[in-house]
Amino acid sequence: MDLEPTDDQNTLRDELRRFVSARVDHDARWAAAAQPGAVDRDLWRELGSMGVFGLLVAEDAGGVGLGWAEAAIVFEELGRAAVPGPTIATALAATIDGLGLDGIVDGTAVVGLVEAADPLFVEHLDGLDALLVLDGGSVTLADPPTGTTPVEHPLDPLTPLTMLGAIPTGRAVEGDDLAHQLRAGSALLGAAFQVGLGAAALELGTDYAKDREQFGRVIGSFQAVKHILADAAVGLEVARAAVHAAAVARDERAEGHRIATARIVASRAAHTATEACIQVHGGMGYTWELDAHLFLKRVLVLDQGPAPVHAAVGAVAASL
Amino acid sequence: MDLEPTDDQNTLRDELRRFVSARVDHDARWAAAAQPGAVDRDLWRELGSMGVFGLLVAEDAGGVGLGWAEAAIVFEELGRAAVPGPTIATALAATIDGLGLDGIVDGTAVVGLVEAADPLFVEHLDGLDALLVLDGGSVTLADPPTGTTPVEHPLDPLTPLTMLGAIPTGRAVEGDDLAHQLRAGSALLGAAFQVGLGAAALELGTDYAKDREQFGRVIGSFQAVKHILADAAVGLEVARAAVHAAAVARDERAEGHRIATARIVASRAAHTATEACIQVHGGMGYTWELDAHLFLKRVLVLDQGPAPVHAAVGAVAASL
Amino acid sequence: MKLALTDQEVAFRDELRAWLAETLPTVPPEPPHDDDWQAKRAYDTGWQRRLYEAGYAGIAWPKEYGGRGASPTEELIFLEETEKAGAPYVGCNFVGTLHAGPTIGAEATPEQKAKYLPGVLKGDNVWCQGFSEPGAGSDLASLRTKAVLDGDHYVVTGQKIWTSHAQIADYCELLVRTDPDAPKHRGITWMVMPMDTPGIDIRPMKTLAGTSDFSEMFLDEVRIPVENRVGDENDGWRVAMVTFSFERGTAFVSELLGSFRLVADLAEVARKTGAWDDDHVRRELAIIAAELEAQWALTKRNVSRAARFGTAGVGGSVFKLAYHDTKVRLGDLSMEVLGRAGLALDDPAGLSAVDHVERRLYTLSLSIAAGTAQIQKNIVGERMLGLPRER
Amino acid sequence: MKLALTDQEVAFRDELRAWLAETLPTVPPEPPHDDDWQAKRAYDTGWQRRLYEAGYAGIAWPKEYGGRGASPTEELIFLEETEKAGAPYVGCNFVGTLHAGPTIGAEATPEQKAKYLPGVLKGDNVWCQGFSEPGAGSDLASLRTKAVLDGDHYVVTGQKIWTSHAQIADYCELLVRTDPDAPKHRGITWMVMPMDTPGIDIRPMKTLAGTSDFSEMFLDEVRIPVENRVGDENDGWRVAMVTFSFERGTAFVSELLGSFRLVADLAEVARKTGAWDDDHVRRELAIIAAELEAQWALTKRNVSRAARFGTAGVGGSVFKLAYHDTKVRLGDLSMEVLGRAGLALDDPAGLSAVDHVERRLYTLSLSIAAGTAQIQKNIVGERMLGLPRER
Repeated sequence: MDLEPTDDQNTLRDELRRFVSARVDHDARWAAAAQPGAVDRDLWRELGSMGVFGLLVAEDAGGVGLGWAEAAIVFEELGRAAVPGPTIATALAATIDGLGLDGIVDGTAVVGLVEAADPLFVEHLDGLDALLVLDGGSVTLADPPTGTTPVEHPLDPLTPLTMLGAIPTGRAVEGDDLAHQLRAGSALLGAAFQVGLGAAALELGTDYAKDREQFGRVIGSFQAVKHILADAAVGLEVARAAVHAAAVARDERAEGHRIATARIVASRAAHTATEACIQVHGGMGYTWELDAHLFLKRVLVLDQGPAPVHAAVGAVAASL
Repeated sequence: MDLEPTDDQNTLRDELRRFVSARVDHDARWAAAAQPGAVDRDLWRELGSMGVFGLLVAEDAGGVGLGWAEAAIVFEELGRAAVPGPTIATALAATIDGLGLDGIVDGTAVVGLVEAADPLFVEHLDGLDALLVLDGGSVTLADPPTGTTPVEHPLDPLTPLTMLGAIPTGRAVEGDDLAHQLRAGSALLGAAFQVGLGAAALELGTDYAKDREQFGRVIGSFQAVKHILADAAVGLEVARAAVHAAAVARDERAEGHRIATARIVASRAAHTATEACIQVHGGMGYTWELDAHLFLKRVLVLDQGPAPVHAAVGAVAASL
Repeated sequence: MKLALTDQEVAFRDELRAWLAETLPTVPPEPPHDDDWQAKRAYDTGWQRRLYEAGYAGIAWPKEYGGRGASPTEELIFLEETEKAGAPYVGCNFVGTLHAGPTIGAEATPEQKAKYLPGVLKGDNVWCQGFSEPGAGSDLASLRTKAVLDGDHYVVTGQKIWTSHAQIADYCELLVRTDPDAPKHRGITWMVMPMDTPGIDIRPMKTLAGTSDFSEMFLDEVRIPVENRVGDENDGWRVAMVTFSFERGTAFVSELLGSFRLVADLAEVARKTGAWDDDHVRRELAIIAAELEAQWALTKRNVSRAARFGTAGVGGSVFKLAYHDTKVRLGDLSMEVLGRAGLALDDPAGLSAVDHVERRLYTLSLSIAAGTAQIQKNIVGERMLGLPRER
Repeated sequence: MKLALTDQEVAFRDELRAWLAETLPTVPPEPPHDDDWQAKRAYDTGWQRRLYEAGYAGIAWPKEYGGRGASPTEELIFLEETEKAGAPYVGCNFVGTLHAGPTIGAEATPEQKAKYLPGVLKGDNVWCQGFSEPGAGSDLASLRTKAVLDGDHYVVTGQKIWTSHAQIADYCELLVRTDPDAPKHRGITWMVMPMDTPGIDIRPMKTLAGTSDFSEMFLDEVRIPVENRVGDENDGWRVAMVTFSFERGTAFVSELLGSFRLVADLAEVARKTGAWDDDHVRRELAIIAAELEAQWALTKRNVSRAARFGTAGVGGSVFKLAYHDTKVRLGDLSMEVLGRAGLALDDPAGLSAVDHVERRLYTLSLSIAAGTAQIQKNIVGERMLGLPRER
């Protein structure tokens, strides 16, 4: 038993953090928000060459051949930069044997994933090459419908939405318990991404608290501010451990309810941390320019993603 | 419209506070806890002569002829001292026309009230002259069963409990919608009592925070401590206003859902304040000798009293 | 204690109701929720003019300044009745009627009163507030915008932030530092800045909700006549704070009544989505409804205190803290009830998602609008409980 | 990262399981939950003796002091397996095996080690802790019990509080002030006080849960030989803190595993009372279960850090804050599920109310046992986030 990342895993995390923080900084996020229909294809190929989409694909199938533990580490880093686009969906699509779609691993294809639900909001529709649809136990691969209009005001400026009137038809995709596997993967990577969003917000808030003065003192020295940030840090530490444990358990085929657990605590921790960031910033936290709200809004989007948080709560309750 | 107490109401409050704080102090509470079966008959008569049981009874029927507003004020003061015994039940019994039981108003009779539920815990059974039983829409007046044994370890040392195997039979008591009226009265006075318990705990905690030094400073100057107490104060102020509004509305026959509202917020505020008191006291808060836990435990008892808090939540939900 | 209105209060309410019933159908439709500030100004000031003509302008102002001189309870009735009838909000008349106007009434010279107050009451003039600065948030008194006397003018340079309605305001109530060497509360002066003075650069600020309710104001050698100063030089902190002593506990009435509507609507939405079948949703919504109802009782308590003692005292801080907490939970519950429908501010699913999601985002601002929660808690801890100050 | 045990860890676990399966049936029944301290001592030390004979005593102690020298993971396995098998708790051996013993191992002379350590391992001696004082709670270093040198003895006078097992202890690890003029952390000395020394008056303290888990200790000119001092005079603060650097993240394992059982049991109770049909109860219990599971993952993370770096670092504070919050909510939920059955610590209704109500009351003590939450938050804010200290 050893739940501390290995040297290789730490190196992977550091590499991703370096790449992502340079490539998807504040300006890049706002550039993406200004072009809501598009997915940044250059970024996608770069993520592909970093191994983001091939992580879970065997080496002899062209992938990196790593496991869910590494995927959790990588997607936390993507979350730290609020990387736009359907990264989770694309990485999951890459794991489906015989999907019959080229270019996923190297980042030339962008694949979306949607749960058939009401309202049927598809994320990043105009930037997709293909759309996986989860409907109960079935999985289909559809061409993204054309001629649709995105909703004008998506909650998250980095997550454009298109409402479809009907579930798009497509080709059934087979695979052992595939719908369940996709939901589990989506829940796990979504939790990792949320931990990253929370960690970025905590860092932003902590830096501000160390710098900003009011009443002649750095505000981070006030207990009220310090404890808000400490609560956020506690939540994230626990959530990160839970995400890592769930990922490792998935690799070891002993996941039990650990993914649902991770999903629940990661969501709560990410909410606490992103709101703490906004609160600590006072008035500045309410401005559009500060990235804090991007982190919070993406947390809200991920809560409702495939295998939403409330389903995880239901799954744990059913196990009691 | 004027929701500020009148001079008369302030005088009534001050009188009660003077009497109760002198009569039911720390030592008196612990003396009562040491004699769990008994109700202090001297105290009961004194409360009677203060008008506590005749408050809501018309003057021509021997009562004080005041209203629910005054009752709310009085029962908050009883709560401040955690006065032991079925004060609420006795005061409500006094309001029932034709109950056929003498000596309630003057404090020579002690009347209990229980909701037929499982487990059937009757409070103060061994000290009762009569027991009102609420069972759905019916109200009966029963002689307290004898030959029973109190439970050995009641949660609240000031609220002895006896578990009955069956609902005691008695004489049906008639009255317009009487069961509903008793539940409403019990909810309202229970809420007032809880506000008093919370206020006493807040005072105890605040006094300690002003006095106790740690790290070379009075602990009440630490934001963390100050804000715990401030949260408690906020909850109680709001709850007190809600209790007063509900009481006045009952006097004006316009209560709507105000009693349920008061019940919900008073319970929450009392929990916050009593736990804040314990928390601020640090280790001392965990000792038996400090009255803080008596306040908290009585809050827990009142939560489950006739017209319990969860029923109030249900009533408000049903109105939405 | 009583909740029932007196005969006089009933008469006031009935007269108001009759007037609203007659007048509201003739009010033009509210301009759409976008950034056409002139249209908003015309709408808001048009309503102010109607209020003026009917004798409801400056409802809480003393009669000697042209106000109605209504009691706190009458003001509460006014706010409740106008809100429930769907009358326009105070909008861009906010600073003029509720802060700058009362300050001038209390502290200015007769000439200044005559010059500024009628324009506020009649809806002729719109005011904005230049208090906050980027470096002076909750610690407002540390403001650094400086004013240097030059003949019969102050020359003002600095930056203000969180200014509402700056684009359409005629005047700004401005706090400036006139003595940089004095203790921070003692070197501040209050003055009236006409918004057409050269040197004022207004830049709209976008909030995280995507709206532009506020502006930054950059002041570059703005020349303000000395006669525009209200109160003594360096006495501006006291002048600015004097309106707080008029606080009657009515500041959040429209907000609170709006939240009651939001709760009722969320119950409707939950019935449509099926979330109503979840005990957790029903229970949490009931608790929120109870809290709002209790805060309404507290509002009446505060108003009653103001009627009795002239001010609601620390009751305003108590209200804000309680209300903030409830609103945050209502916002979270909204998102839970809406599910994926809450991911857009548009409302393709027909669930009034836009209202709820916007309010959810708006809750993030409550700590700004009302002073941060931490400071409110200090106020309650120190003024109400008598706990010692930190330093 | 891996959760799976290594072959060596599996071997350790299997051997332990086999031993537990063989040994536990022969352990006498636990004495009833009352205040017969001698019976408790016999039970607890009897188990310690069994552990000693089987080579499990001092599981985390270095081998050179007679311990097992197990890795943090092995210690975790030991705690998990013994807890799940229903083995006795550490009980009155707590201070000896987990604090005083390791301190002596790290800081004492060879003679002192030889004198004190075997008695701890074999269960011959019970230790208690004399650190806290009425005036020194979270600010422990402000303790005032004074020790004055008189020949080859220290003469100790003062008052200690929150001492567990004082009635049945043979020795007390005692902190005293030997230099009243030095800065508070620099005038403290650590010493061993034999509990049969004249001048020690022990008075049981009753907790709000109605039990007497702690005592006050009044010390009146208690003469302690100088040779009982561990470490230098006035260096006792460092000596007392040295065990914290051994913290391997395992301190709350039994607690946490007990809470898992409590959750499972509460689900059972809820099914009996019908509360299980309430979505709110199910949902809240699921969230609590998820949080505990996550805290179990954190425990493994902390243990892994201790294995890698020698200490779990700030992870212990993180665990305590997270766990405290969850336990409080579990306690509240218990009361909700139990309803009126929760109003007695007896259990006439057969709903294991006593466990749940006692734990509910126990949550009120968490902030004492683990240092107050405020201080833990300061530790996280300052050590983990690098925020500045308050003063």
